[in-house]
Amino acid sequence: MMIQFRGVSKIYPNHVAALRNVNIAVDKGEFVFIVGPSGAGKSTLVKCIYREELPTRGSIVVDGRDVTSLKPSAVPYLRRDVGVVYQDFKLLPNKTAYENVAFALECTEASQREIAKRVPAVLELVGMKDKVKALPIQLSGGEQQRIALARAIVNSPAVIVADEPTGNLDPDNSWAIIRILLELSRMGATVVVATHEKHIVNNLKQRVIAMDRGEVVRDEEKGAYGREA
Amino acid sequence: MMIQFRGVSKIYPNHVAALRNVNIAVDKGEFVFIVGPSGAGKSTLVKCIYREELPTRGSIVVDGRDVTSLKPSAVPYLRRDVGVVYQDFKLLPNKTAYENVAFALECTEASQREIAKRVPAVLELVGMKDKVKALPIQLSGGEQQRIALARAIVNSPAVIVADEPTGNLDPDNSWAIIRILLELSRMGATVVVATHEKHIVNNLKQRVIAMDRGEVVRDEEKGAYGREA
Amino acid sequence: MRLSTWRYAFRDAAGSFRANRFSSLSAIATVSVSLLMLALFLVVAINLDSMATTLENQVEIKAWLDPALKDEDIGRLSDQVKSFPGVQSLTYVSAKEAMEKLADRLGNQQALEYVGTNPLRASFEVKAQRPDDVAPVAQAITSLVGVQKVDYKSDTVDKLFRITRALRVFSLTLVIALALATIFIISNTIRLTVFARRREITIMKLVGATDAYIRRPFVLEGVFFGLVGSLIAAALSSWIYTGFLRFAAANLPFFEIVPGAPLLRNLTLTLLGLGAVLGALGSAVSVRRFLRV
Amino acid sequence: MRLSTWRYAFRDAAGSFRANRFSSLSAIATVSVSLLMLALFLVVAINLDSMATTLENQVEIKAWLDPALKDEDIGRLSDQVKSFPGVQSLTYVSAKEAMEKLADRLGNQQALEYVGTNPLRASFEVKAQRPDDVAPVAQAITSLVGVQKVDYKSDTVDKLFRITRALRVFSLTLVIALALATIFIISNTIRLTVFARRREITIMKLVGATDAYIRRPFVLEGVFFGLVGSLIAAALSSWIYTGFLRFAAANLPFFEIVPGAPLLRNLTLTLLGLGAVLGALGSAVSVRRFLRV
Ligand SMILES: Nc1ncnc2c1ncn2[C@@H]1O[C@H](COP(=O)(O)OP(=O)(O)OP(=O)(O)O)[C@@H](O)[C@H]1O
Ligand SMILES: Nc1ncnc2c1ncn2[C@@H]1O[C@H](COP(=O)(O)OP(=O)(O)OP(=O)(O)O)[C@@H](O)[C@H]1O
Ligand SMILES: [Mg+2]
Ligand SMILES: [Mg+2]
Repeated sequence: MMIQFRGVSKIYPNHVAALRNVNIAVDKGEFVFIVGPSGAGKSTLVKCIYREELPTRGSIVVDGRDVTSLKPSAVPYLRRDVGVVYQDFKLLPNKTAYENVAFALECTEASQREIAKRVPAVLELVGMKDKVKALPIQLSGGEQQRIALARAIVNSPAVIVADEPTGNLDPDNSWAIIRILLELSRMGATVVVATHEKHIVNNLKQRVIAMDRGEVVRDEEKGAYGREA
Repeated sequence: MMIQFRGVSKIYPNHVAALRNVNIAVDKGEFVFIVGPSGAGKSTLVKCIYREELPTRGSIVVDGRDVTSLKPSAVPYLRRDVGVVYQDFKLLPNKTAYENVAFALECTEASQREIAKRVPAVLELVGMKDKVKALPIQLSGGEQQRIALARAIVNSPAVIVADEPTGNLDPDNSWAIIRILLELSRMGATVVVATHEKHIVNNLKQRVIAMDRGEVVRDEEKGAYGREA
Repeated sequence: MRLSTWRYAFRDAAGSFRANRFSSLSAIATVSVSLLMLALFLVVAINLDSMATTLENQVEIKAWLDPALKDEDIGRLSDQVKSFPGVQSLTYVSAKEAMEKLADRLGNQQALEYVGTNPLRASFEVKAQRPDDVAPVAQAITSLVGVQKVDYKSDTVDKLFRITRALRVFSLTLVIALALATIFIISNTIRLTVFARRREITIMKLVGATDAYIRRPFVLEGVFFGLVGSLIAAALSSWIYTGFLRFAAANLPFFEIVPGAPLLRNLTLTLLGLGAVLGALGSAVSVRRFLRV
Repeated sequence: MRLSTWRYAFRDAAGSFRANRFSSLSAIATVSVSLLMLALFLVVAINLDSMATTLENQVEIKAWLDPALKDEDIGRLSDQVKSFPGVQSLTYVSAKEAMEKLADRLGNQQALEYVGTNPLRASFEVKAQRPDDVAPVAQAITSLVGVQKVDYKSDTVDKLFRITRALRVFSLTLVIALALATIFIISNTIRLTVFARRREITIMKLVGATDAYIRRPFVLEGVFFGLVGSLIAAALSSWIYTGFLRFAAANLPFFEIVPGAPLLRNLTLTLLGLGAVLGALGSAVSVRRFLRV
C-alpha cells in the first residue's frame, strides 16, 4: 500500500467537518481520480497525504511513513516523496518558471548536473520551454498550472498528488497533462488526481473515488464521474 | 455598443505580445464566450476592459468611457460598472465571505439597508449562504470562486466579466453559475466569459470569440468551442 | 453617507489590526521604543540647558572700591550701580568680610591673624540679568569714580559661555538628529506593515474603491499605532523621569533638576502629537505607493 | 553538496533582495539610522567618561609642612610620600611660591607686598593614582612627622565623585537603553520584512525544503542588511565625529575630546559586529515563527 487512510476525520477549528471517517487504500502505481461537488473535501483529503493538514482522528500511512505521528524534522522528507500540484499553484513569486521548478530539486541537494538536465526536460514535457524566464505574475493561469505540474514531477516522486490540475487549461492541454500523469503512473508512480473534469474521468475509466460532504460515497475500479454520467 | 475594442494590441514589458490587433464589439445585453488555448490572451483581453492592463496600441470604449484615456480618479467608477470574477479570485484575505461581497457595495457608498438586503440574496444565489462567516482560506477552491462571482454581480454592474469562472467547480455548480450569468444577461447586463469549458460552450450556442496567440481567430454568433467540436 | 464611510473605515482598521496582530504590535512597539528614546534625550537636553543657564547666572562682576570711600559714598555708588540696565543684584563685601573669606579659603585662619593690617579691599559683587549683559555692565562700573578695579574673570566667563553654547548646540543637534531618526524609523516601520498588505490594496482598487476610501483605514490604523506607541513612550518616560528625580534628590542635591510638573505634561502632549502625525503621514504616504494600479 | 547549498543560499538571498528592493532598502535604512544614533550616543558617553576621569585626576591632596623643617627633611619626607602605594605624583610648593600664587589669585599683588612676613607655609601637592586612593593616601600622609595639616577638600571631592559616578551611571544606562532599543528596532524591522514574505516560506516548506535550507538565505540577507546598515552608520558617525573634533579644537580648546584614532576603529568594528549579529539573529528568529507549517 502506498497510501492508506484509516478512519480519518478532519474537523477544522471552525467546526467544519471536511472529512468523516475516510478509509482509502491506494497501491503503488495506481491512478485514482477523486471527484465530488465543491466543498466535498477533496482538497482536504489530498492535503492530509503530504501533511499540510493533520487529521483530527484516524491514521494515515504514506510510502511506509505514519504521517500523523511524523516528527517535524521528518516532514520535509515525506514531502519530497510526494509531488503536489496545488489548487492555487503556490509558485514562488520571486523566482522564474525555471527557478520554481529547479527549487524543488535544489532543496533536496540534487547535483547541479542533474538539475540542469531534468528541469528543461520536464518544462518541455508540459509545453512551457518558451517561458522559462517568466515570473509567475507574467504567466497566464494555465501556464502557471503547468509550471506547478512540472515542479511536482521533476524529482520523480513516489506519489503524485494533483488538486484540480486542469482547472485553468483548455481541453487539449488538459488531455496532455492527464496523459503525462497516466504515463508516470505506468512507470510506477502512485497518482491521485482531484478533479471536476467529468469528460476526462468518464473517458479514462480509471479508479474513481467519489466524495460528498466529507464522506467517501463511491470507490470504483474503472469508474465514472457519477450521476447523469 | 457596450464594449468596443479597436485595433488593440498589448505587448507586455518582457516583449510578449499578448494581444495583436484585436477588434471586438459587444452590444448591451450580449453574452459572449471567449475561448482559446492556454496563453492565447483571454485574460489579457478581459483585463483591458476594466483597465487592469492598458493596451499598448488601439482604443477601448466601455459603457461610453474611453478606457485608455481615463484619468486615474475616474478609474474606480469604471470598475464599479464592470463586475469581475478574477481567474485567481482576488478575495480580501482578512474579510469573511460576507464582508468580501459587502465590500464591493460599501466602497460605492451604498446604503446600509441596501447592503443588508443584497449581500445575503446574492450569496444565496451562488449557494454560499452557509459559509458567510468563513475567511477565504477557510473555503474550498470552488467556494472561493463562487464568492468571487457573488462580489462581481452584487452591485448589478452594466458589464460582467468572468475569467474562467467555473475552473474550480464541479459540473453541477458550473452549470448553476452559467445559468446565473445567462439570466443576468437577459436582464440587460453585458456578460463576457473567458472559459475552457467546451461542454458548456457547445451546449449553449451563444456568441463565441476564439483567440489564438493574441489574435481573434473566430467570432461567431451561436458558435461552438472549436475543433473536434 | 459620509458617516457610514467613516464607520467602515474604523471597522476595517480594527479588523486589519486583529488580522495582522503580529505586524501591528511590531509597529506599535517600534513607535514606543523610538519615541521613548527621543523623550529621554529631550529631557536630558532640557536639563542640560537649564544647567547651562544656572552656570551662566553664577557669573559675577567684582568691583574693588577705593579704601578711602566713606560709608555714604559706598551707599550712593551701590544705588548707582543697581540702576544700570542689566544689573540683577549687588552684594557689598567689606574688607573685613573679604579677609574672613580668604582665611576660610586658605584653611589656616590663625596664620593670617598675626598679619597686622588688612591688605584686602572692600568690593561689590554684581550679578547681571543675562550673560550678554556682563561685559557692558562691567564696562559701565569701571567708569565710576571710587571704583579701583573691575574684574569679571573675562577668561573664565568666556570659557563658560563657550561651553554652555557648545552644550546647547550639541544637545540641540542631537535632539534634532534623534527626532529625524525617530520620524524615519516610525514611518519606515509603518511602511513595512503597509508593504505586507500591498496585495490587499491592489484588490480594493480593482473592486472599484477610490484612493481616499482605501487610504482611510490605513491612516486610522497609523494614527492608532502612533497614539498607542506614544502613550506607552510617554508613560515610560514619565515614570523613568520621576524615578530619576527621586534618585537625584537623594544623591545629587547640588544639581538643580528640572521639576516634573509642567515638563512631563508638555512632553506627553508632544509625544502624542508627534505619534499621531507620524502615524497618519507614514500610512498615507506608504499607501500611495501601492495605489498606482 | 554543502557547497552548492551555500551557493543557492547566496543566490536566493541576492534574488530576494532584488525582488524586495523596497523592504530591503527600508530595513537597511532603519539599521543604519538606529546604529548611527547608538554610535553617536556611545562616543558622547565615552567622552563623558573621559571627562569624568580628567576631573577626578585633578583632585589633589594638600599637606602643609612644619615651617621648621629643613630642606633635607623636606626631601626625605617627599621621598617617603612618593613611596606610598597609590601616589602618582608630588609637587613641592615653597612658602614663597604659595604667596606668589595667592597674590596672583587675589589680583592685587602690590597690596600684599607691604605685609612684612609671609604668613603662608610650604606644602606638598600630592596626586593619587585612582580616585579611591585619595582618602587612604591622605590618611597616611597625616601620620607623618613634620606634616602639620592635610586637606583634600573632602566635601568637594565627595561631591565631584558623586557627580562623576552619576554621570557614568547615567550615560551607561542611556547607552544600554539605546542599545536595547536599537536591537529591538532592528530585529523588529527585519521581522517585518520576513513577515511580508511569510507565504513564500510556507510554499518552500510544502515543496519539501528543510527548515535549515529555508532559513539560510534569510539569515544571509539579514547579515547583509546588518553589515551594510552598520557600514553606513560607521562611516557617518566617523565623519560626524571627525567634524566634531575639528569644531572642538577650534572652539573648545579646554575640553579634552577623546581622539579619533583608536576610538573610531573600535566603534566601526563594534557596529559591524553588532549589525551582523543582529541581522542574523533577527532573521533566524523571525523565520522560525513562520516555519511551523
Ligand atoms: N482551513 C479551513 N478552515 C475551515 N474550513 C475549511 C478549511 N479548508 C476547507 N474548509 C471547508 O472544508 C470543506 C471541504 O473543503 P475542501 O477544500 O476539502 O473542498 P473541495 O472538495 O476541495 O472543494 P473544491 O472542489 O471547491 O475545491 C469546505 O466546506 C470548506 O469550506
Ligand atoms: N504580466 C505579464 N507580463 C508578461 N507577460 C504576460 C503577463 N501576463 C500574461 N503574459 C503572457 O501573455 C500571454 C497571454 O496571457 P493571458 O493570461 O492573457 O492568457 P490566457 O488566454 O488567459 O491563458 P489561460 O487560459 O492559461 O489563463 C501569455 O503568453 C502570458 O505568458
Ligand atoms: Mg479543492
Ligand atoms: Mg487566463
